[in-house]
Amino acid sequence: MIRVESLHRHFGGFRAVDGASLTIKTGSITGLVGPNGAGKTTLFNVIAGALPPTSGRVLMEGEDITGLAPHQLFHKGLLRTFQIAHEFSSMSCRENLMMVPGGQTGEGLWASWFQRGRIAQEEAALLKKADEVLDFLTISHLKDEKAGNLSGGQKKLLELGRTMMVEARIVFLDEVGAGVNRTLLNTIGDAILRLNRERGYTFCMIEHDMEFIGRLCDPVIVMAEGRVLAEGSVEEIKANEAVIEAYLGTGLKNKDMVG
Amino acid sequence: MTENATMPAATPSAPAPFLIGEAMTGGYGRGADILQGCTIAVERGEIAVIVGPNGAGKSTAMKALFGMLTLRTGRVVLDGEDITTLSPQARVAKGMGFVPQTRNIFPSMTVEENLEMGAFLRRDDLRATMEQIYGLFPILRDKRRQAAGELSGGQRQQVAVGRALMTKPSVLMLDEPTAGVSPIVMDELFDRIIEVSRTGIPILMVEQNARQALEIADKGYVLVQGGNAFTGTGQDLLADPQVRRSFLGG
Amino acid sequence: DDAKIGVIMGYTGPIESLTPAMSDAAELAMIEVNDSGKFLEGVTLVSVRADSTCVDSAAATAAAERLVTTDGIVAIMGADCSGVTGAVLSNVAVPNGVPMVSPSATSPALSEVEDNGLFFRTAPSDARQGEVLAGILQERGISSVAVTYTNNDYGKGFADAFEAAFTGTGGQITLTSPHEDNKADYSAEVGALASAGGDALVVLGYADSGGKGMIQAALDSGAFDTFALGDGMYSETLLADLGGDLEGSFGSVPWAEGEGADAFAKAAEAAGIVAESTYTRESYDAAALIALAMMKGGEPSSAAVAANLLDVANAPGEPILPGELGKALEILASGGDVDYVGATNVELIGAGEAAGSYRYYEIKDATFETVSFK
Amino acid sequence: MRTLALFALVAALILGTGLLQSWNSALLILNMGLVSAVMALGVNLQWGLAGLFNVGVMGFVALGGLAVVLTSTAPVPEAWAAGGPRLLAALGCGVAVIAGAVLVWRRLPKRLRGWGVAALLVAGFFVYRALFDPAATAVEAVNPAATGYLGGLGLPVLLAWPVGGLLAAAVAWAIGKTALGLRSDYLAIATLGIAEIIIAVLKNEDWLARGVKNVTGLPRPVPYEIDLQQDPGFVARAADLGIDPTTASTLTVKLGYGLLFAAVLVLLLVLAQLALNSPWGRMMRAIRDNETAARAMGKDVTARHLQIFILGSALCGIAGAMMTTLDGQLTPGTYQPLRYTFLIWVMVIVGGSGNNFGAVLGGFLIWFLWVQVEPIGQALMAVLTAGMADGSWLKAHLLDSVQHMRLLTMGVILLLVLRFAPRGLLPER
Amino acid sequence: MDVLNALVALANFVLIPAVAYGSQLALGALGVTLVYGILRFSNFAHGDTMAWGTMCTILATWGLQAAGITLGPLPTALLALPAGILGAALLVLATDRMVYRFYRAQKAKPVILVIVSMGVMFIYNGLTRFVIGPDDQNFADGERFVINARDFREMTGLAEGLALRSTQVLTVVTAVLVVALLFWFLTHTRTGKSMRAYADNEDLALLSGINPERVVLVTWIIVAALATVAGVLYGLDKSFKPFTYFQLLLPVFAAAIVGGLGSPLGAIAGGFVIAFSEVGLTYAWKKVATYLLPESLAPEGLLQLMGTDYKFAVSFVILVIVLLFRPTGLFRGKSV
Ligand SMILES: Nc1ncnc2c1ncn2[C@@H]1O[C@H](COP(=O)(O)OP(=O)(O)OP(=O)(O)O)[C@@H](O)[C@H]1O
Ligand SMILES: Nc1ncnc2c1ncn2[C@@H]1O[C@H](COP(=O)(O)OP(=O)(O)OP(=O)(O)O)[C@@H](O)[C@H]1O
Ligand SMILES: [Mg+2]
Ligand SMILES: [Mg+2]
Repeated sequence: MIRVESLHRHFGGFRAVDGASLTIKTGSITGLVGPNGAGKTTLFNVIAGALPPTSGRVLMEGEDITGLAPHQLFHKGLLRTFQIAHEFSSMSCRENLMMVPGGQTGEGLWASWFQRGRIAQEEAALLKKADEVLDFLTISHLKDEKAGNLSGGQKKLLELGRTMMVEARIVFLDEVGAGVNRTLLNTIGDAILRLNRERGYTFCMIEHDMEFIGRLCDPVIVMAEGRVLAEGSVEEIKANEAVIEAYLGTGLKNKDMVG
Repeated sequence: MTENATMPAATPSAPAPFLIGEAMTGGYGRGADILQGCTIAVERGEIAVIVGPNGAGKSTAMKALFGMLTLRTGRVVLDGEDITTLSPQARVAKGMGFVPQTRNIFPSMTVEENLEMGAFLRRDDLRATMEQIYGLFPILRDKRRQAAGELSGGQRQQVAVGRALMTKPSVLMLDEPTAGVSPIVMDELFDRIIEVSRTGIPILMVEQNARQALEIADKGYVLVQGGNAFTGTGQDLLADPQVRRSFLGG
Repeated sequence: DDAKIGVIMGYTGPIESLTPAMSDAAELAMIEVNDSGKFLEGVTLVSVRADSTCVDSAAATAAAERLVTTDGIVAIMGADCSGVTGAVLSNVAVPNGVPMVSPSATSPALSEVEDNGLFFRTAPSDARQGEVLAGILQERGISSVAVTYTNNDYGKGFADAFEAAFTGTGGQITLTSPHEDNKADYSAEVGALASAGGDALVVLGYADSGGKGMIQAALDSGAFDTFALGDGMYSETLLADLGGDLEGSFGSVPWAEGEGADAFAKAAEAAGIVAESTYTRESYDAAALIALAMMKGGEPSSAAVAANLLDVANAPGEPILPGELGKALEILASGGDVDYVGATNVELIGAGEAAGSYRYYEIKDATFETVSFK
Repeated sequence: MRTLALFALVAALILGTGLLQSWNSALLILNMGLVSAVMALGVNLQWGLAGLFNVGVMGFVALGGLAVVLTSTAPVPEAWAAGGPRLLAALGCGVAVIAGAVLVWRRLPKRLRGWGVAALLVAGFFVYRALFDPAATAVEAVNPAATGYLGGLGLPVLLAWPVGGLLAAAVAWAIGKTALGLRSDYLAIATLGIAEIIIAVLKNEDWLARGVKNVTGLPRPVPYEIDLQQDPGFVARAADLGIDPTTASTLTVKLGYGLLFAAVLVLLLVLAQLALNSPWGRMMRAIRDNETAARAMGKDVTARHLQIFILGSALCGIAGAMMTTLDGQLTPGTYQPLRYTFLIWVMVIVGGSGNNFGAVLGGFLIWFLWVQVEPIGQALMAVLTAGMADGSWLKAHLLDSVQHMRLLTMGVILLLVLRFAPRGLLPER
Repeated sequence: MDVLNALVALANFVLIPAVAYGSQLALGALGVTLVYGILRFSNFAHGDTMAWGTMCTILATWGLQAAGITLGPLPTALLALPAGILGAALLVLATDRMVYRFYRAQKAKPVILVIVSMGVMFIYNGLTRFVIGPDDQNFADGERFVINARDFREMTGLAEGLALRSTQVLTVVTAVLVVALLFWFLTHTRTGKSMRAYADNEDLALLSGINPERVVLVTWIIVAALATVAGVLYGLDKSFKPFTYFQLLLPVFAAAIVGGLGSPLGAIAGGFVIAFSEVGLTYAWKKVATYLLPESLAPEGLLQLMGTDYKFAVSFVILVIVLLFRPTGLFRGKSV
């Protein structure tokens, strides 16, 4: 689905992404892990068109999509969420979701004046869909609350919810799990699996919770210092010495000193 | 509110806890009450962990303890002194340190300046503490001249915790300190938190990585819809099947 | 009974430092009329001030509208800047049949405006002064000059007229460069003018604004030593601030030969008004003319002013100087004729604008010394 | 509810003016209030809806004014003969050079394009000046005191309003294409600068609209008062109503303008409301809230910004044309940022940004105050000094300063209103 | 060929005036940039704050002059500066208490504060005129020139003169010093850093024990001092007139913005960009070219790129171009 070829992204002299090459297979749920500052988010930003690469290419099903604008990629079915929630803070949760689908009739100025009937129909459908998503995310009681007033975790849920409003082909999830309650995260995991199996979405997700990764992802790609360090199944990764040293660590040292 | 499995921690006979927010009720501005009579307390040398679903009011409870929203009822007591009406700054002066969940760094200042700001009220030499923090989060040493806003998500989180540690607080409150940090750093962080608490400083934290957090916790609170749903030792809560199922992800 | 006269001046805005003296001068004339006790049976002139802002036509129009329809003024002494004057004239004065006498709107374009016989001005159109100033330069044997003018209808019209007259007689203009008033810095203009060169710099601007800034910048950088000044530059403060350096500069200013101006200066001084400021004389005359026209018409009405203004301003009749308004009223009361001379040697030509006589002065020992009258 | 109450308040203020001062004043305030409301609506579209900090309102208003001259004045055949075609050729050449430069920038490889564009622009500039300067001089030499410009098309003046909108829209397009990448205050200063440039062109290009010499006596869409006063039928009707003919005529004319303006405002307001309450408005608000996220959600932020920038500017252009028609003259020297940009912003913010009705309300209210603070300030001073001894220094000084109370009063009222309604009188939702 | 004369002419008409004007703008821009950087709004009342501070200084200067105290070759106004700064500080602090504080507590959007500052501007406007009137005031005394054109010509025997005013030197020196000082203050002192921290994240500043009211107080005092110094130096060099100070606002904002809002270095850079583009791009190169080229090639025309009528326009074109390449100014300023 996506192929990244020796991608570079530098900030001044700093090489945040330093020649990463990787492939995301169609229909897979690929995990992307790595220490803080490995360049994962930067890689996402480049793929999703939010940052131009310093060099290298990104291909989507063979088509060169390097440097396309985010909105163009959206219409190609490439969606992403943000690590730091980017909600539309002065709009209600419902509106946050309803604005997502592209190609709404009512987004044309002319139509907004002269095709009120058609817009009303579309809106009704959107509203239903948005309420379903909110229900699923367990925040339906907040549908009219301004998104800016949500709790940290709720914002991340909303972020995820936006990707559920449209038919996507590939979704990039940047730490959806961070700050989300584990019980709810399991439900979200189920949903991701369902979307993947039933609707054929491809996922690529950055996550630090190895349990969650282990439940969903195959393969897992490990990044470090802007490059791909290892790739393989979760088990392989967990056993990889280099990965343990750079990323996983060996657990708490002082644990026995408390309690 | 769900059933109250255990009594709130503060029992009249025991010595009063170092920091306690008692029966706090209140919300943001003129909105509805978010907190509904919730009680949170932490003793000297203890780690208390708050868990609960998203939007339960965990962050709100922390802010309430810190005086960042006005309580309609209830009170906050620090070391025997009622501080319910003190301003947040005054509470900082009294030695409370806090890492908020969001917006917890100074984005346009360098990492080092962020740490310095943490020690704003300190007049002694900061270098030793700063070294300790660089030792804890080595990446920050490399990035110390970089603007904190340019860091990765996990790096920012490390800056935020580092800033609070710089205060040399007498009580430390952390709102999801491990959100977005890699496992190895998370372990380091928990290690450090244990170390800090062993020096006698009470630590109160909100965590979604609840399993790991409760393992090192002396006391755990489960908050649901602004009220205490369960309270117990960390191990108690981990062992409670209902708590596991509904809040810890099975 | 009161007869109200609107005094519409830009009390705020770019010429706010000129307007208080102008209004005071106008009111001086009204006071003189009232104090004489000889004005129309028991009628007192009352001045009603309003802000023209000089630049905001809409606000000026609104203010004028209020004066006319609410306060019931019978004539307008004003407005000051040509732009707002045109707006007030066509939007308020003409529709309501209220006459206007402007002391300072000198744009040549106002000569041709549709005014229904209601617009007069005591300041001459700049077309005339351009010729006068060009003549002075020729007289002094200066044949190459650089010109700077304030970028509004006054400055532009003046500069056009001057340029035509000066080049017509064989003079050479090295560069004509406008300047905006009240700007922070004039080095750019002075740099360009200095590079273009010329024996003198002709400054057609305002003494307490851009014109002074230009002169100061030119003096400071040593670009020019001699300046030829238009009427807007005639001001005591210019001498006070830059006097010593202006030695040998010269200029023209609308003026009457001796008498009238002196009389005004004396009257003004007695009343504690700055007489030497720009357009104070014109303002006094404008107000005086309005009063005399009412007297002549026998009633404090707009129609009386419009119908009789030219009559009292021009010959035949007894010449009237400032301070002699009482005498004029007496003459008019007895059915006689007056020829108002006033502070500026008023002579209204055409559709009611000043013919303009000018004083050619030179600056010596930090004072304006008259060379001749033109 | 609040909306109704506040509009009723404005109505009461204007009616009060009619009763206490005069109906002419009241109508005049109403008319300029209508024009201001259209401008405020335009700014509100840009700021309230899309978060674009456009501080170049003055420029677009002035362009509307220019449109009136270009559309409705009679052409000057002598000037056309003197240099019209050559002038048009020069302008065409200028546009071609710029278009060429854009093309070069797009086509040439990165290393070369800077130099390529610079070379083309410099060369083009000289060609342009060579063509343009003599033509402009020739045109301007044609009877400068009365004409000295090319004149307009001699079309009905009402046509100038849409033309003003189009002209402003065209310029907004060009500005938007270049400057809309800027954010907040950086966009503000860029637009402010561009507005200054537009005014500089209007002031200095005499061949276009006489520059600072002003164009006066513009045609009107309503009859002249004088004509009405001389029309016996009208005088008779006025007498029937018991009004004297002068007053009747001035009122009729103002009422005529008022109806025209009101029609425009109502039409624009309805369109703006429809758009605001549709998915289009929602999309715009989303873009305002968080551009990055809106982009990631498939919205073409750049295109939408351009669209709304053009729309808002067009409204300002229309309003500018209306205003110039009302004034009957174009006076470029009077365009000052304080009056034509910042006062409009005050209207939007005081009214309540993001709310179309708020903007309209602000337009009326602030204009009313702008006009009425003068008498209010004077009254204030009269009250203040009433108790003082005649001839005291302080009293004299205070009375001397009465004119400065105008702006001071404006400031005080502004602060008071914002104190009690910090988000505007009619906040967004 | 006469390189020396060409150089002198260029220096006299372009370099020196542009540097001096640039520094004047920079001093004004510093105040604007500081308010923007720390209190996060564009302060429209800054021009009138400058006017007020200058007015206070003038009144004090008159007092000193009346008492017979002068500074010899330096302008007496320098001695009166503290009084002016005090006056300005009192005014802005009173304003902050009565006006801005309310909106801070409300966490009002920056644009509201912009409009509020316009209201304040109107009030300052009226106050200044109320006290000293709308007229031009000349309060410079002491030596006007370090060297004037005539003396220079006599001294060097060159055809071109070079004038250097003491106020110009004073302005440039002050501007450089003040920028360096402010930069140092903001990046190296505790108070300075706390001000930046407050600007960055108000809530977190609170959590770090920073007293916001103190930050605001210090900011306003510095702003008042900057405004007064800028206003007085400008007034000494040109003259004092309230309306002109209001008009200064536009180039001052342009300078602050093109330099990058919130950055003291940017203020200086921005001031120079604006000043040099105003003075340099409309300069007529005829004189310089005449000196440089052989006689046979002496230029006919003025060699002027643009009429000075467009000087402001040109400087804005430059500004827009700079911003197109650096969307937040030369020194990467903030944007709220
Ligand atoms: N705008 C920027 N300017 C300078 N450096 C940057 C910028 N953005 C990111 N970086 C640096 O690039 C590196 C990679 O950042 P990135 O956000 O991609 O990390 P990450 O892998 O997503 O980490 P995390 O797990 O903590 O989210 C970091 O070291 C960061 O400091
Ligand atoms: N500033 C605010 N204004 C109004 N309501 C708010 C505000 N912040 C949070 N809330 C509401 O208060 C409730 C509790 O929020 P809080 O942030 O305390 O949750 P939390 O338990 O910390 O959740 P999370 O685990 O997601 O961080 C939520 O329903 C949220 O919508
Ligand atoms: Mg990341
Ligand atoms: Mg929380």
